[in-house]
Amino acid sequence: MEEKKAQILEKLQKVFPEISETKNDFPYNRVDLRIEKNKIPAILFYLKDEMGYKHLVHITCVDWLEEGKFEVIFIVWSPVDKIKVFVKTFLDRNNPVMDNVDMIWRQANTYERELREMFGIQFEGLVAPKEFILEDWDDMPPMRRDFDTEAYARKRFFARPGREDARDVRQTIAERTGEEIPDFAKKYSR
Amino acid sequence: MINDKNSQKIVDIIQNFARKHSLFVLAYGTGCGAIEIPPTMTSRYDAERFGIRGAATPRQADVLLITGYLTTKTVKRVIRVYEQMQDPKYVIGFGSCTINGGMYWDSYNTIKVLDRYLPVDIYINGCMPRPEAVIEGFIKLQKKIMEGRAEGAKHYKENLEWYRANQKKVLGPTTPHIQEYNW
Amino acid sequence: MVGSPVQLIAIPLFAAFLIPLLGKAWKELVRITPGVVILYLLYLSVDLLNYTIEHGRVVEVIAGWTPPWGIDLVFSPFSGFLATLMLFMGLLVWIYSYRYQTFEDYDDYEPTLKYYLLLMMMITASVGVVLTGDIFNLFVFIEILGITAYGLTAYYRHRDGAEASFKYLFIGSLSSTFLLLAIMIIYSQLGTLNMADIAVKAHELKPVYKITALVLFLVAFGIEAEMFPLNGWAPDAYSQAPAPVGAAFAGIVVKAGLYTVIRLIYTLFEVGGTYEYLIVMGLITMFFAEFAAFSQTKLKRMLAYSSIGQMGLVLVAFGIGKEEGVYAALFLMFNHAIIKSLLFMSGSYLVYKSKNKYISELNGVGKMMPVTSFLFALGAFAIVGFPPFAGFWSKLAVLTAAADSGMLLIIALILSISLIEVIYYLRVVNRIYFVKRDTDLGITKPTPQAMFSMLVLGAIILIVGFYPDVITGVLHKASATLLDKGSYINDVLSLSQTIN
Amino acid sequence: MNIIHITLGILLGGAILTYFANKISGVVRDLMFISTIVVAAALFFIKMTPDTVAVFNLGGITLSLGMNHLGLLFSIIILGLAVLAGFYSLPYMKGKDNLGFFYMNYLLSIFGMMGIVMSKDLVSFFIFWEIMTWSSYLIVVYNGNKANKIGIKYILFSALGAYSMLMAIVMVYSQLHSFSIADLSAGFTTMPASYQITIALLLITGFAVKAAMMPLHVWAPDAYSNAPMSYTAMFSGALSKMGVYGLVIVFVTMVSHLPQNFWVRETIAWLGAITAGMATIYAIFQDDAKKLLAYSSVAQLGYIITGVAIGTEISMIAALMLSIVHGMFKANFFMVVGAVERQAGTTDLTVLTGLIRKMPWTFFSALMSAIALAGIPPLVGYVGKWMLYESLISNGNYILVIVIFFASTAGFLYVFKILYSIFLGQEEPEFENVKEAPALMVIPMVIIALLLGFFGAFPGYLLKYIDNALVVMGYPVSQGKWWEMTTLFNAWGNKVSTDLIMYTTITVFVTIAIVLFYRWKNGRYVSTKDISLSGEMPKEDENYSFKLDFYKPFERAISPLLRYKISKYYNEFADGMEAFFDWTRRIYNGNAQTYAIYVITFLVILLLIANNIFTV
Amino acid sequence: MDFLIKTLGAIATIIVAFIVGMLYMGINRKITARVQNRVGPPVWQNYIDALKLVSKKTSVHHGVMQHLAPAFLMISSMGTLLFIPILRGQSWFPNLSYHGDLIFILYFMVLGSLGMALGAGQTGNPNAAIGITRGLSQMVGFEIPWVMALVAMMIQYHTTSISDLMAIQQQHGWLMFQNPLAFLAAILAMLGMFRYSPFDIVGAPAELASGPISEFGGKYLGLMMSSGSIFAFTKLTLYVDLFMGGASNIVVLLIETFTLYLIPMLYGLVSPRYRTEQAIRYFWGWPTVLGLAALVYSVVI
Repeated sequence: MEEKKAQILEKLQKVFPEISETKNDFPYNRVDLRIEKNKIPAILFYLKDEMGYKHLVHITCVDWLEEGKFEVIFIVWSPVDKIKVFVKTFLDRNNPVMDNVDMIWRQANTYERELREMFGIQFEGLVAPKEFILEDWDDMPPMRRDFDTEAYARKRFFARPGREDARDVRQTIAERTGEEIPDFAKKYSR
Repeated sequence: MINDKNSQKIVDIIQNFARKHSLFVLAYGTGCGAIEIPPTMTSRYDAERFGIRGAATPRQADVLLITGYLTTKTVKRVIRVYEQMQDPKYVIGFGSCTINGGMYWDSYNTIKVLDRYLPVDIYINGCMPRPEAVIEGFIKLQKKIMEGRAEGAKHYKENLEWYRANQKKVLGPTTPHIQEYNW
Repeated sequence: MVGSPVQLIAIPLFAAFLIPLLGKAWKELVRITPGVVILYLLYLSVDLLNYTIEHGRVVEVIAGWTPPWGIDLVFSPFSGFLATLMLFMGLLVWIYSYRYQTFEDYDDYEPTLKYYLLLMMMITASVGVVLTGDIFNLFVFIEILGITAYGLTAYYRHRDGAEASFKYLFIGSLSSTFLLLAIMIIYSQLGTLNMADIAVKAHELKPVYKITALVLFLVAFGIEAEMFPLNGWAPDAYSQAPAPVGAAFAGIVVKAGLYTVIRLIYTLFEVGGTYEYLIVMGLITMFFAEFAAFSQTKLKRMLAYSSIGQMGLVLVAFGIGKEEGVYAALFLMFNHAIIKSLLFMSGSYLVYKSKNKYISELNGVGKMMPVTSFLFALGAFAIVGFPPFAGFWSKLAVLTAAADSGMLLIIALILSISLIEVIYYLRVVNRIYFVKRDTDLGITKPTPQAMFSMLVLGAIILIVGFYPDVITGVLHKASATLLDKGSYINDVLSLSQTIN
Repeated sequence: MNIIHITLGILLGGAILTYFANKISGVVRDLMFISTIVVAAALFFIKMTPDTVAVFNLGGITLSLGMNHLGLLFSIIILGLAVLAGFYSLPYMKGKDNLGFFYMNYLLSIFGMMGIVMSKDLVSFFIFWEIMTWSSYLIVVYNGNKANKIGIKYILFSALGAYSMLMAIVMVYSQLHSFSIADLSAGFTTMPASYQITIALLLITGFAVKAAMMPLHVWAPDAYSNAPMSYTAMFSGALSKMGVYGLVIVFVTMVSHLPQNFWVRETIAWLGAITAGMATIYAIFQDDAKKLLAYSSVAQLGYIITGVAIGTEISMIAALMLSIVHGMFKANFFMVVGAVERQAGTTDLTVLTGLIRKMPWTFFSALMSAIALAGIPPLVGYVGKWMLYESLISNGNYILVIVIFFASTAGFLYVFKILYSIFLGQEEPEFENVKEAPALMVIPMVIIALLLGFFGAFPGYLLKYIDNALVVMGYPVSQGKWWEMTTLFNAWGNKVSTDLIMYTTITVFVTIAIVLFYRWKNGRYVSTKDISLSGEMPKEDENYSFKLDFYKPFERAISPLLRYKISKYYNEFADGMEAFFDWTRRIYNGNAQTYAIYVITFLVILLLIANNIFTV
Repeated sequence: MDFLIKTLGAIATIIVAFIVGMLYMGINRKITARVQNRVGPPVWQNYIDALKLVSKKTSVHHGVMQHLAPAFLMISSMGTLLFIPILRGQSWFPNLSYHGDLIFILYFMVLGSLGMALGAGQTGNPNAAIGITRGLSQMVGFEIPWVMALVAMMIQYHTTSISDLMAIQQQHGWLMFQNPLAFLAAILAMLGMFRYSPFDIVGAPAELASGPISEFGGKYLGLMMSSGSIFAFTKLTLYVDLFMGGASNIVVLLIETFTLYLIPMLYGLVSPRYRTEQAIRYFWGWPTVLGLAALVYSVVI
């Protein structure tokens, strides 16, 4: 398995010297690699047609707010090798634009719609109705980390009296039991 | 004879008795609470003892059982379903999400107070309420019906504008085609 | 009785040679003279026909030489009927072709002159074939008929016409050769050329000569009568000739050819097996012609093959023999002359209209030429035998004749052939009327005279269809005459009703 | 000069005058057309007595026309439908081209049909038959849609039937030397046995084409659906009955004398039943209203053929009853579809939807026809079917009953499909402006619909005429034995009281309707878009009516039967013939030398074999 | 006077049928519950349901056909009830039983289905239309063995009248023993006729949202329920008349009908659901073979 993963990376690097970072030290059948966003369609085509990675598992995104980047991840899988390849790329957070890949896999269309709606990433040439999950949404894309969901909820929905303190449940629990609140939880709790 | 007041009272009693003992439930499986319905209906708790049985469509149903949180997308459908039901009709809010939002209190797409949007007759709290609690809730509802106090539909009709305004606020300006509710 | 049979031949022959001279005087006379002459002849012929139906056949001896030595003309109800039919068709063809549009050079003198000269000669020869009682005279008329027909086939001086004409000439000269051979055999053995005389003396012939002569005659006349497989010339000639000539072929030339076969079998030789031969060859002709017609893509070729098929049916009817059979055959000949001429006349206008010979190009022509299309459709309905049009009665007559003789298989074959006919005719009618056309061709009207002759034919179809008795009397008389061989010999040789 | 001359003369003259009236103006043409039909029908029904005779002599053949009660029965169908469909076709055909031509052929086909039922001899029968055939053919191709395919198919099969009929006619002539039908029925038994069976089978073939019996039915669906609906009402309602009329005559006068009587009857009855079954199945899967009804017509004619073929008294009553009733409801149904086509512009069942509120009267007549078609009791369609079953059971054709019953039950499927697809389902904005058809179209439909109900309660008014016709055919009087005014009996004396059924139905219906209307206010009409579909609401441009693959589960269940399609074999045969014809065409290769070789070869062969074929 | 008595008798018949049919359905629910190890609703639950549905304050309809669908259903259930004999040899409820025969009843029973189909079609709900197509297809399936069984009996005894068949059974014993094949075929057809599981795909609540009746509520649903219960009783009585010689009094009638009712009910309890084509093939399998055998048997006898 490990050899196979290494072989795959080797082969890919031969064809795509632009691959900037690779990683295959996961204990599972997983290979990671990072490439420029304009090479994404090429490498996906290559993976699908030449190497048998016929199945697009998912397209997902991570919001690196602090670095000002979106990281879009394409997960593809080969039923022959039984290995997943994570193709990652960075987008500029202020101008998140990249190529549409739904001509390679039809189902990419759905994932791209989701990313467009939830993160505001624009896929060039994506043909799909505007609304997907959200209806009549006029605010910032909600899955961005700088979207203040609580403020939005206050603005839009009624709240039943009795929850005005709006305390985090974890805080209440921590007070009751003397449990330590982790740092990451403190950061966004009021 | 039917216009006679005393007769009307007797008729009402008979009708309320029938309504009370024959509750067709439209279990609108909106949230995680839907999983509590099967045990309630099947052999362990057997709600059919009380004349409670499932109905497949709102036209036949008496009780709208809202099992958990309602996203903005779902609430639109729920309102429609409620308005399609035949009078008299009752709403049971099910679980804390319908009461105050529960764990979705800060979600950007979940409504938190159901009774602003629909006339709720009975709330069953808990996250999730056990089947015993559900049956308890139904029995409360039956009591209310027998006493003639389960008039949510009437209330809704009378305060339709208020409800509409609340609904509009959540559903947004472009939300189309909620049927004219005029009966 | 206003005239004599010899006038029927002499006048047109004379007129034919007069036409150029008259044309020198006034060009229009070239066009008018034939019509006047034919009209007069028709009058004579009808008159004679009336007379003969009442009083029996008229035999005229030329130049006082009595049969069997001299040449005689026999005007019987049978031959007279055919002569009248030919003259009538000739008249209509003349009317139709008067300043016919597809003769692009119809104003030029020379082609017009040729056309009328040849047409006149053709009619003369046909009438001669039918009337003559002398077998060598018959040969001469057939030759004239052939030559005029070759000429008319090539009227359009283009490649196809010339080729068709050449084919016709080639096969026709074969026919002449065989005919001459047969006549030689007869003359050498019997020393006579008179048909009645031959009929009397036929039993004196040695079987080998008789059979040889018969076969030569059959092949020679079979070529004229479009019998399969001797009819290769016909489709080309029909389809390449101008429309009026095609109509004339269907109405006149073929009838003359058929007459020769019939005269041979019914009068000249009494040989067993000839009737069966006629039936078998008729059926084969019919089958192959109709099959071929079914697969044609060009309208006029389709009509030509259909015409051959009809001739096959006529042969079958003659082969059935007896009075019913001959009656049916004559009825068929009459109907064929009328209907097929109408189809040629109207069909060629449709073709002319759509600027294309192909059936598939006829879509929606019915909108643009309503009357012509209607007449074509009428002809199509009539020829496939839908009642109440003329064709039905002849078809019924054939079938009842066959049924009387117990020939059920033949009936079945005829009817199954009719199915094919129905398909390919109505396919054309469908295209003309019911298939929509994208392009508009504008309106072209046939000339009034063409329209007139087509309307006359259409009217005859309807009249005969609704009231067939207008024609059946004559046909019965004619068929009775043909079958009465004894009286023919008697009349000719004893000169009972001779005019001199 | 009697009523026969007058009727036929009016129809023929009217046809020609209508054609020329078209040149004057549309109104004159319409008036001419409708007055021809009305005057002819009125004179016929007032003046006609069953013993009238007219004789013509044409071409040496005596053509005699006359009228008897059997003919009278069919004249009722023809002229009755002609009047109704005639009025209907005035607004229906308005604005189409070539109307003079259309109306002329319309009248000519009525002329042909009237001639057929009046014919007393085979030749005039054939003449009128052919007139009917080609005039109907001209209407079938009138629209011009696929004229070459559909029209040729129709005329080919018609000609096949007509020529087999002609064959039989000349065979009769060869034996009896007479064309008269009376002579035929008298002299039939004197013919040789082989002639008897051949003549009977040929005639059955000829009539079965028009009656669209199983292997000969392939023309029917296309032809019925391609003609304008106002004519198809006649076509399916009356013209196809001419085949039935012929079959009745053949079975009564000929088949019953055959030694093979039993087998012929069984075969034809089975063919009829299979026709009914298969045509029903195909009707179920049609997505075009016209096609569906066309297949349905074929199926219904299958029942009638079975009834005629069985030929017992009650089955003959059943067949004649079904003929009349089928004429009524199928004509009505075609008119309904025509009205829908005119108003909504299409007959595609996958497109049409929700017209009930737009065209209530049309729906009413469609509903009545549908109930009659399905043979459900209170309406008259039930009477014929009941009698057919009784006759089959009492005659011992048990399996046949099952087949027919299958066809009849499966008939509900297409009946529901057509009603649902056109009138029910969600309303569509596309059809928002559809209006009820003009009164002239609606009134004939409603008249037929009401008559269906009336005769359902009092079938005796129809059975009376059938009884007279049966007496003509040599059956004993059936009134009192098989039926009374409101009662039907079967062979074992069991009875059904039609009037009581009707009264019960009406009583229950009215009672329940009153119950439903009590507290009318609490019922409320909501639009068909307001449906409970998981809270989802169809948008304006969405239509959730169930349209495609309507009977998919049934199709799956029945798929083994659908594998064989008879037209496939016909097509293969036609292709083979065409290839063969094309091959024969090549004999004429256009080469003079070849032709010369033919001539010489022929001469040589003839010379060689001359001694064998010619005897000196 | 005679007319009045008859009318009263007819009304009484209908009321009895309604009460008994509802009761059977209640028992059905109770037994189902017991089989599923539940307590189940009281047996009178159905009366309460019907009362509640009728006393609903509103009920919407999508057009005239939906409005009239219950009326059509009632015609076929009540009408059929009136045309079959209820009790044998009794002058109590003769109704119209001498005025119709088996073939008539076969067809009359379908009118309700057609009316129901049209009503459901009018609603515009695709589920309703899908349910209807399934129901009609299934009907084509079970009618075949059913008709075969009936025809077998008709030809065995040369009558199509139910009263005659009952009288014959008095002499010869019950038909279910005289022609057991026909009885079996008819019983298997009955499974489809009652539309209990496994043949309940027509109104499958989870797939089709109760199918044809998905848009019917309030008084419409109430009337349809009543009609259904009357129809159930009608069908059971018909079977009793045909195969069990009818009943001489009401108690016997109840026992016999209930015994028959147990068959589809218990069969349904233990069966999963068939798809439509499976159901059709089921009916065209063994039931049809049995029907054919019954035909052969009755011809041979």
